[in-house]
Amino acid sequence: MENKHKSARERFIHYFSDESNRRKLAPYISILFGLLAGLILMLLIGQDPIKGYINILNGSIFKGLFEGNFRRLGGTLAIATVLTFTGLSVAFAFKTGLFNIGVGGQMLFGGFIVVLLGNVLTLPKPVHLLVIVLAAAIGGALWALVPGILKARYRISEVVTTIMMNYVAMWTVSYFVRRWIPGHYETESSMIKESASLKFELLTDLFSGSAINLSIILAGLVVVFIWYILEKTTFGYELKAVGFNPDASKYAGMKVNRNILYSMIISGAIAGLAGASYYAGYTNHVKLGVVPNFGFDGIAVALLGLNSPFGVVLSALLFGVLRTGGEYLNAMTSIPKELVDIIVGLIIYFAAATLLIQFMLTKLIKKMKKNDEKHIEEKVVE
Amino acid sequence: MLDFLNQIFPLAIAASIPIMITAIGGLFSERSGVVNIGLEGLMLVGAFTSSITIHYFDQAGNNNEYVVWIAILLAGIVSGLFAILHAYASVSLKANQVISGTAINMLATALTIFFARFLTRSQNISLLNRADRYQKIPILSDIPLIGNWLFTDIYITSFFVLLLCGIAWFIIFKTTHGLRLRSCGEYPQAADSAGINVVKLRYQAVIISGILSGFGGAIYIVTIAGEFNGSVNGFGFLALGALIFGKWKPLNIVFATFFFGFMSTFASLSFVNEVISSFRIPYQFYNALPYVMTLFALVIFSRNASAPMALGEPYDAGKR
Amino acid sequence: MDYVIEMLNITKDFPGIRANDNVTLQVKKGEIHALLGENGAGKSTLMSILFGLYQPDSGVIKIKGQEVKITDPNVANEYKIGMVHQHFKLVHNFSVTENIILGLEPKKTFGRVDITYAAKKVQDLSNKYSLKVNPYDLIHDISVGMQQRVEILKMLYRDAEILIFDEPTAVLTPQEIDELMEIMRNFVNEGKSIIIITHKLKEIKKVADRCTVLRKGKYIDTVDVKNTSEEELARLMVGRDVIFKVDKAPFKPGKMVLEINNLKRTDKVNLSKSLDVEHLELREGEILGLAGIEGNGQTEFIQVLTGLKELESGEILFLGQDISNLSIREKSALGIAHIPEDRHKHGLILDFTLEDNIALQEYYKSPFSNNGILDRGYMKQYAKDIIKRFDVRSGKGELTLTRSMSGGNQQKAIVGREVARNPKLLIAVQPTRGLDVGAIEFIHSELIKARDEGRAVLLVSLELDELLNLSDQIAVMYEGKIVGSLSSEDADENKIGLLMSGGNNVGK
Amino acid sequence: GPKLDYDKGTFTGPYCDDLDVFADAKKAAIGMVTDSGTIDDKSFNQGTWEGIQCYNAKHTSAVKYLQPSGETKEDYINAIDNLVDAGYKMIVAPGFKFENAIFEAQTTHEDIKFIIIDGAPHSGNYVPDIKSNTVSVMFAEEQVGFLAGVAAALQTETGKVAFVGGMEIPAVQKFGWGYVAGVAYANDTYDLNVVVTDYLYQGTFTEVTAGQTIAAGMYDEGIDIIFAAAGGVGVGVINEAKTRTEAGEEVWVIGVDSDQYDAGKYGTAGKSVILTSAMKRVDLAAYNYSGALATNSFVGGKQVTYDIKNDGVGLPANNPNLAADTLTKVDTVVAAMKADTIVAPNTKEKLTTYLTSKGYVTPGTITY
Ligand SMILES: Nc1ncnc2c1ncn2[C@@H]1O[C@H](COP(=O)(O)OP(=O)(O)OP(=O)(O)O)[C@@H](O)[C@H]1O
Ligand SMILES: Nc1ncnc2c1ncn2[C@@H]1O[C@H](COP(=O)(O)OP(=O)(O)OP(=O)(O)O)[C@@H](O)[C@H]1O
Ligand SMILES: [Mg+2]
Ligand SMILES: [Mg+2]
Repeated sequence: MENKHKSARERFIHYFSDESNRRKLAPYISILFGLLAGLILMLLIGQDPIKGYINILNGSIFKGLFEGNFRRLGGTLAIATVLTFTGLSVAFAFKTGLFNIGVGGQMLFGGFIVVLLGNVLTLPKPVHLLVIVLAAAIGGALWALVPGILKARYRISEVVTTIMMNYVAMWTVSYFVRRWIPGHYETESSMIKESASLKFELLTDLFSGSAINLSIILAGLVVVFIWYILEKTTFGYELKAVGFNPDASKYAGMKVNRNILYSMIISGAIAGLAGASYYAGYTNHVKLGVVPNFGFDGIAVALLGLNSPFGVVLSALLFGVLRTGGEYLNAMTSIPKELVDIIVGLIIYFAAATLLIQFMLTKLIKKMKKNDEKHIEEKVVE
Repeated sequence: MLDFLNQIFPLAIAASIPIMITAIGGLFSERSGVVNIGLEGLMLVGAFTSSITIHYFDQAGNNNEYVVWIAILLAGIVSGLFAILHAYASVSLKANQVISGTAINMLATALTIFFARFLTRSQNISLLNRADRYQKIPILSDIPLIGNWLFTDIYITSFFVLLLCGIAWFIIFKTTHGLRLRSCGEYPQAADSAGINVVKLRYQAVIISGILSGFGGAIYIVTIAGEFNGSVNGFGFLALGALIFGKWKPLNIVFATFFFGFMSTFASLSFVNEVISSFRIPYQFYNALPYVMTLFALVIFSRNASAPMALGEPYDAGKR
Repeated sequence: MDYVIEMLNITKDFPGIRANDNVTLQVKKGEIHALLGENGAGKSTLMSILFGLYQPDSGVIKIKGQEVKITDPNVANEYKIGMVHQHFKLVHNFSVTENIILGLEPKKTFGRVDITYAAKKVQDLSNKYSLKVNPYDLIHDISVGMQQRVEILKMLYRDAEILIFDEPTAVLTPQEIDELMEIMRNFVNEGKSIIIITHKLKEIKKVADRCTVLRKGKYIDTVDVKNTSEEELARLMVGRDVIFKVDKAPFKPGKMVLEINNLKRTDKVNLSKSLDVEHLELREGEILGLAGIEGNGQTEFIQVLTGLKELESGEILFLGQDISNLSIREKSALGIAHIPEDRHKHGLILDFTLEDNIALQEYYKSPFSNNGILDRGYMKQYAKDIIKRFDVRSGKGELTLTRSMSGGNQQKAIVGREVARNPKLLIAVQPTRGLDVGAIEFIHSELIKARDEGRAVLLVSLELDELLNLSDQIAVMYEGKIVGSLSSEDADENKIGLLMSGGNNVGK
Repeated sequence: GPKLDYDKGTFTGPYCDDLDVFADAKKAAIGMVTDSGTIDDKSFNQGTWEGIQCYNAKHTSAVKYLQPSGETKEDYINAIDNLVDAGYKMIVAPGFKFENAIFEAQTTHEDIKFIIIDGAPHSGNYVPDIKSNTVSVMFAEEQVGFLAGVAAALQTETGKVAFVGGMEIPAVQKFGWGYVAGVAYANDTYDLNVVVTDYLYQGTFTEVTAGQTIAAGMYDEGIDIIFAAAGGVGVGVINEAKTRTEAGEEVWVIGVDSDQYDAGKYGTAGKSVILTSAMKRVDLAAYNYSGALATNSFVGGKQVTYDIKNDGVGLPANNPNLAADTLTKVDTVVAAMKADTIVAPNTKEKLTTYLTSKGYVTPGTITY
């Protein structure tokens, strides 16, 4: 009720007097700082930063949009979809106290299963899709099971084991692809069948033939689902409790090891879905000898998204925009591609420095409050 | 069999040295309580710095032995400076150390390529000057077995690194400085109340981790790669793995990295070894072998490894 | 004026709270000066300022009349100020010696620590004040009491003249407390000055010369202890009268709730932690106190009872049913509640909100959740009820992060959570450790209430006063065995103390 | 402010000077998309770019390359779209990985010219479908591999040589097959007994350490010449060779794609461990088609093969490390190839046939 009569300034002070609100703001400020740093860099190398940022936006969203060509937006969304999955995978593990560096490997293995089943099964499209999506989740989960067991049973840090599993995934997939589903060239698998492709004509047409595919809907569902699990279910409650304090969780009768395992499996399953999104929606076959970079990008996405499911979506979108827009920028100007990478790196760095940012806000609020007090005092004196 | 081992050992040592010194660098940082997943980036900065340094010497036609050492030294300095970024975020700003480390990796990749392009117009810098490798070392090489394994085909830089590892062990476990360092990683509140400047020590430790990672990156360049190409092939992450695998103890880390080097050398040589290659085992198997073996070794040796207690926790001096 | 320490008009703000508000503290040379106040009154803050951990926002510190700036603990050291913190500042995997010399290590060549020399010095100091520590023991292998002595040695090693003790007795057994008092007197006799923070008025009466009282960050008064009664001190501290004696209804035991027969468990590492409990029983409407010096198997006993550790043989009958093989969760579901010893480590998820913590034992059950889906609305309302009923104070009610709450309020939340479950058996381990009298009073009354409602309460405590005040029956544990059992009428401090130290068996 | 001339390079490649200037060529806007590697891969990304740069140096134009954010068709198409939007009129795409992307792009951008190297556009069925705005440029890697094999066989002191491939992509395979055939030819013709002791694919183009180790293993076995068509793995091979050479051993590497002599240099005397290089003149192709675009003489809809006849492949003009005798013999082979009297095998099957014809009993321990 009272709020109605408050000025914007008062509401600002009121809102940011609360520490948790200040914390929520931090990522936006770090993005701002990162972009600012990018601006300075562009100036330094003698380029027009305004044009630079307009190009980034054009290249990732707007170019053609008003003529009804949604291709660029579609492409950005497609990238953001994969990043949402990998970011969510990392974030989920973080929420439950685990640091999953192995998302790339899990994604690759999930994707391999997708491509395998997309090749060998003959099913009506809806069924085929259902099968491969489930299989992707299972594949990713299987790959995360090893670090999960090692962590739960032997307390071996998942940081090492997931790194190792990335490499193992690369070679395992390489072996089985060449055995079972070799492609025309030795370095890739054969293409999946149409019925297993997540590309959906209506969607593809709507976005003028871009890579956007059904997995964007899946991503939306999974994000909500994970949010729901974490916030609304006893299962999520347990996972978080174990993540924060395994000892107390044990005292409260929770099965700590089992929860670590579940957590790793779910994180892996989400990574597997990233595999489905990428390999059945984007590439339609597997390339050998590489672990997808999306895993490492996922770490950054998760961290910038404060490990919250919806935060991950936002930061995945930002990353999508910067990545696709960055290339356009590179094409349109002589601003090098590395500049965008530097900006992204800086954003993450500033995100780490949230405390500084919060500290500055705190000071600002204090100052504003003090000013207000003085103001009031003066009035009283009058 | 013995021949095969004789062949593997020197190569395995060479392959493990860059990882080893980087892991030892990570050890300093983590023993002081600061997680450092930015090792890969710090190595990369070292790799770049050494390459660009040598590049200029090459261009000047300078082929002296000290060129390599100057490059290594500069790599250490620049990586050490770069590590201040991580120290500032994780010590002064009390940031999430994982985020900061991730940022270090991203920034290192982008910046080194940026500067390589800017300075040499190519992100690929090939070098003429490289580290010397000694086929034989007087007397030492003649020791049976050990002579073949440790003192044959050895890079001078390997001695340097092994010496540094020894010094690291000495500092961490024998000196007052080490005692203080460890106390910061275990329980910084205790260190603080004993009048130890936790912030300063952690800064030092992170910077040392930068310096040693820089050495690692440089040594990777001057022994293994011979050119810079915008990556250190995941060696920094392997170093992080070795650090954990080695339970945060210098000697164990040396063995952990050597184990890994041994396995990957074994794998690579298996391609070539007449007997082994006659089994016609798919090459993917050999390529995966080092990683799989490391997983097994972890199960056997590293159960319940306990990290420094305060690892990853920003220290809040007065909880201000 | 022969004050060694003067802290004049000290003010210190923390975000959102003024921890010290114009506080003045003057300590004379050679006196034991007590600092008294409720939880959160600002005692630790004031001492942290004196020790250089915090900087005051305003105010002056004088040492022997000289104004000084104590910018960090090193400076405090130079002025020969030493402090034993409330939470020990010891590195758990370092040796006693390493902990003591940390920061002031004797050196050999190449910067090596001269550990042999240091250990000898530690040994000498220990002998001099008969502290009986072994310089080479690792901290995590020694008892809390010993750890405290290491802290004391740390000060002595630094030649401290002004010794600050922040709640030193909260973690000690009665014997250890007596020994500590003795040690303190030795120090004073040597001319050292002592500031001691404690909530226990009896102790103040026993050792202190003068006492400064703080309330809600403000200075209240400094009194001569000799001329001030305990009631008077309590009133100064709380600002109202405090009732010390707890009112209990007469003992009316009901059905047998817990019966333990021939419980055995061997601890290979530390034999005194092995268990061999022949018989123990507890009925409805009864408080059974379990006394014993720390480290005599009480912790293990409770862990076996609650399912955290397995037993080797024997039976645990709960309402006639053998529960020895049930899981923690199953036992809890049967109606066993547990207030654990270490509230931070075992009692709470500090990064959860109060709402989530209050549901920690029952979140999986209706009405907290249905079919695995949390009923947030119910949880919130339930948390609000508990907060109100148990007077849990915090910044943002049920949405407060537990980490940001004071120790006393954290404990109230745990007690509230466990008591409100209406358990048939309530196991309370050191439920009032480190709390102020107000909070203690409250928790005691809750335990009594539970008993009077017909619940069985197993109270484990190191504090004899607490046991004697609350229990209907007191069992004493020594080296894993129940060495005696006394009814409250028979029990007194002497008898129990004797049993605790392994003296002859009485009662039974 | 001051402009940082960041990626407009002076890298016009070693052969730029030799290339003819196009008469009445106009300014052209030429874009390039790299595949998995970087622009500075000392291999065919770099070669292609050098060709384009060379054109730019002689006929001041607008040139630009993009390194796509990923390696999928979509990523490639995005990069192509970006270049088209930025006004580039011809897109050069080196690598078979572009086949699908170029297939789509040649239809969506009819007014843009496309050059795909090492592959041909197809709809996913691997049947080339080259539109009139596209040219597919193939190289006869087997021919220059063959020459390398002959040179290796003639130069080896130990009678043992080896081949190290990165990943099994078509171009690398053809280099390898030709190499083995070349050794067989030399054995047969000059009555030698040289063995390709090791023939393997490491499996990546990135594992420098593995490259070094493998090379060490090979040299230890007595192999003295390694033909490395392996990207970063090859870097490791070269590095091991340098180290050994500096320590007094005599071992060699045969470079690939471009003249790798410089990459093999050690010390300051200008010596190199690169015996010779199996060159594939992507720069020439890129240069020529840039010119074609600018002189309006572009004729698309076809596949063009760069081979020994049109100097599209070959050993470098300068070969300081090859003996005069070897050079003469290699020249004979070149002539014979031009006259079609020697046909280097470009498939596995043809290699087997070829070996059999040279009196080899079916390949023993080595699988090609
Ligand atoms: N670092 C801090 N940041 C914010 N508030 C703090 C901090 N330290 C203490 N406080 C607050 O200052 C007040 C005084 O705390 P202090 O520790 O001095 O109390 P205390 O008298 O020692 O209490 P206890 O009896 O529980 O030990 C409390 O309200 C506490 O919550
Ligand atoms: N960052 C903080 N913000 C707010 N209050 C804090 C903070 N840190 C500590 N406090 C409060 O300061 C007071 C003193 O902390 P201290 O370390 O003395 O623990 P304590 O609460 O007295 O613990 P215990 O009850 O276990 O003895 C406590 O009330 C604690 O909750
Ligand atoms: Mg206190
Ligand atoms: Mg307290």
